[in-house]
Amino acid sequence: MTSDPKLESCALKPADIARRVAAELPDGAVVNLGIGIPTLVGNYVDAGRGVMFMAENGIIGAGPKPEPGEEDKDYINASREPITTLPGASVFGHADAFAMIRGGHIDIAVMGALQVSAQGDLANWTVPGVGKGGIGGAMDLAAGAREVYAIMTHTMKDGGLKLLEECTYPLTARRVVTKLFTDIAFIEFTPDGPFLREVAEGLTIEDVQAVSEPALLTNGPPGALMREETP
Amino acid sequence: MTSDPKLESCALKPADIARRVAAELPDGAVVNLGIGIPTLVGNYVDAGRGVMFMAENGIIGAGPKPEPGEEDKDYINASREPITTLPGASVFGHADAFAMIRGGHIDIAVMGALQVSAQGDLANWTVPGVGKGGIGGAMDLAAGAREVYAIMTHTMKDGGLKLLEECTYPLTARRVVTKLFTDIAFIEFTPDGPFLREVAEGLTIEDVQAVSEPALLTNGPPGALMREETP
Amino acid sequence: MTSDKVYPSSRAAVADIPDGATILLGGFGGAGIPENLLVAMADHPARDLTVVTNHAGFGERGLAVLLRQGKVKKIICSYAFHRSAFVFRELYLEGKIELEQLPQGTMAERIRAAGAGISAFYTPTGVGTQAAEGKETRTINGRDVVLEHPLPGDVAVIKAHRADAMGNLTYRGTAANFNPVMATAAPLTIVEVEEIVAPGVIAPESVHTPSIYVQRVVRGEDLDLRSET
Amino acid sequence: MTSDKVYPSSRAAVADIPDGATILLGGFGGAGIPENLLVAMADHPARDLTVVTNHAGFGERGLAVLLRQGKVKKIICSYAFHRSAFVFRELYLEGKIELEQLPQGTMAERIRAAGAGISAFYTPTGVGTQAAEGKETRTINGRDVVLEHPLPGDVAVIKAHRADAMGNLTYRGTAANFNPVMATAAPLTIVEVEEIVAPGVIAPESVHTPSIYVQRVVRGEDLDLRSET
Repeated sequence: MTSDPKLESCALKPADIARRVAAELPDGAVVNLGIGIPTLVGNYVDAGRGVMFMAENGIIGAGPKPEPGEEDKDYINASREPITTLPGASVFGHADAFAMIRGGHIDIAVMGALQVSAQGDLANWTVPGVGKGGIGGAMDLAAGAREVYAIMTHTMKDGGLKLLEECTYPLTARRVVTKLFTDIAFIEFTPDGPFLREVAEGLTIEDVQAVSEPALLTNGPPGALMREETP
Repeated sequence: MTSDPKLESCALKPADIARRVAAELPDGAVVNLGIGIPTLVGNYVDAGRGVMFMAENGIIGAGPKPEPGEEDKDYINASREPITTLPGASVFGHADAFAMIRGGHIDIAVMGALQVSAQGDLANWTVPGVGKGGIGGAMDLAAGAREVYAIMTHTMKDGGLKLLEECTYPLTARRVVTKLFTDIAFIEFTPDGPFLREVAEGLTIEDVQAVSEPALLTNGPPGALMREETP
Repeated sequence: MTSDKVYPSSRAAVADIPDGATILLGGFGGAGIPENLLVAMADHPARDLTVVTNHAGFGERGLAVLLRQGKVKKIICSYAFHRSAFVFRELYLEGKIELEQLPQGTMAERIRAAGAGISAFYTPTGVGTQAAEGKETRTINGRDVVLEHPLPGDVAVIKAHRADAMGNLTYRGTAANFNPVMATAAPLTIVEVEEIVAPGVIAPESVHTPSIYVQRVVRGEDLDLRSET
Repeated sequence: MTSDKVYPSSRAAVADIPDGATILLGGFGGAGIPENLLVAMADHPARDLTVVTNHAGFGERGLAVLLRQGKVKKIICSYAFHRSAFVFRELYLEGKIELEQLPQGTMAERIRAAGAGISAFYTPTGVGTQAAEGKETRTINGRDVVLEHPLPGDVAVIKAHRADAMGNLTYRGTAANFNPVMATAAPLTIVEVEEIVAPGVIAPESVHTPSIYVQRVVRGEDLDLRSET
């Protein structure tokens, strides 16, 4: 996050962002969690909500991490971490997994972002320069999932902006982000533009606008971003 | 078969044609048998030859007909007849079955023909007029199998020709028939044209040429078409 | 949460199929036909249906009941004029029903494309035949090929052998046929099964159709229903 | 007749892979990697290989051994610069290896197309990104899509859990990944498994990869070989 001391002091920690994303997932949704903060989201979704986690390496119904010593080499998620399965899980190969993704059968892809544009363009697979990153399943997931929830710190460590009029990094997909969760704001992409729904406690609309290139729509004071109840 | 008495008396019966086709199948081949005479071919292939029968409704390793009373409603071939399975059989849906067919994984499709052209065009799904026949898997099999063995009576009942310069019936696929087995001849399609390999016992090259529109290539006297040994 | 996928009856499972719907109907020959669901649909008011299915009916049962009641506006199939499809033939010759015939593999692949988010594909099947008439063709790697588009349904009406309460399916023998691919290609997939088990009974590796493709499951009321051959 | 598919060793199974071959190599993360076959390939003289695989190596094992020996001319993968692919990175930055990166799903579908006889397909994935540069695009049903072509191999080198002696395969958990689709897309598919059983032990409904896609099967010599993570 930025070097601005006010923003820094109010910014949510990764676990809080993951908690906020988890709360946003509709009950019963089929969800793909990307690498990084998105993998934490699963920790905050109660089993009773019927959310199903799908990983592009071929599983629906991935459960929590196995107990130490209980890992099965043949059961991993797309972040290469060992997983368990819940009753009703199914496994399949990559061709079938991406048929599912491309075919619009995944309700929500939760993905880390490097940059997001005013139109919901997503850049998250590489930065300019040689020998960085990889495409992985990001382009397919961004293009194929019904909704893309993007997660990022609102600015770069040096204060550079990441919510931009147009992305400057190589794109992952155009006009796909429906909701953006940062450490200081929750923004929804509407046909009229990015709409500021919630800001971190202690910050104002103006604070968030100051570190966002596109004009943010509002409708009265936004709600407060959730924060861990027992810090 | 034709009304020509000489041809008629020398013509092979369907079982004999099937037997000749069976002899032609390479050991270990993956073979699809079409409706009609082609279904008989399986009766004349020894299990030890390793020929595997595939049906487009989703099975590899179809075995002989079940004993009466042993039929299983869930196991049928593409002719809708009950089948058994051999050890090592596998089943799958239509999308996978035709991926296999279109992808060139079937060595030989044995198909009934209505007309075959000098270039190996195949017409076998309908005749001109309303309300006849159906495409079924014929177009996919004809286009996708590595080789197509066609089976037909050499002429129509009224003496009309069926081995033609160009087919007059709606086509199933262009330039696909590699071998043609009729009741009076075995003809192979070479880059130079149809080559007469064998004729039914009692007939001459000229007899077969007389009921074939394209010029038949030969190289000395052709062999004799097999006939049932114990009639 | 997901056992609300299990419906109490075939009738309840098909109750809201709307007029004009495109139905993806599983089955090949006498195998894998959702006969109880078809019986329920025959009792149901929906009309002007387009039915995508391998063949245009099979004797007097199943699809033929819908056809006799004039509920079907159009059949898209691979094999129309089998002798067992006499109910369809009569309607067709009287001009009372539309027909589109497709190569069986192209039909399967177009349905797969609809489920798999493939916008269109080139195939060698049908080039130079009636099946390619009016369609874009081009030459790829020296082979003439034809452009085919996805074939989605509004409702898939299919048959599986077994389901768990979450909607995971398994098929048996050649009764799978068009059922698994159709399950992927409609926003509403209704499945008739012979047995419903608890989630977890079907091992993850044994699932043929994952639960997310299935919205409704019903145990067929009369498991002895069979089409004549 | 078909048990000649079972090879006595990994070394024997890969012995005739030619220089310049395109290898479809299964595996994702640490799961479903044919490690014994890769060890055997490292001992094998074939050079100038093009390797199609999800990621550009994983630590010092498997693909990395081939890379270190300079046997690989080009990698086609979906994720090149994972921190665990340090052997590849070094070669790449030194200009000693070519790289083509593809979206993971497009890679899977292009391999499927090669196996399924689809001549080309349009997909929305990658439109407006580097992945679509230089490729034909068009608008279908209001959506911009890009034309993608089949990606076949000369040899598929894959891992399954179990095989029967005829070559039917089953996979376990997420160790299937690219293995089943790669099995369909090369004229020579070589499979490392953990167990070989008699034909008929695997029920027809349980087969994940039918025997006709498999030419050689070998039981992995060292089943405790594991890539580090």
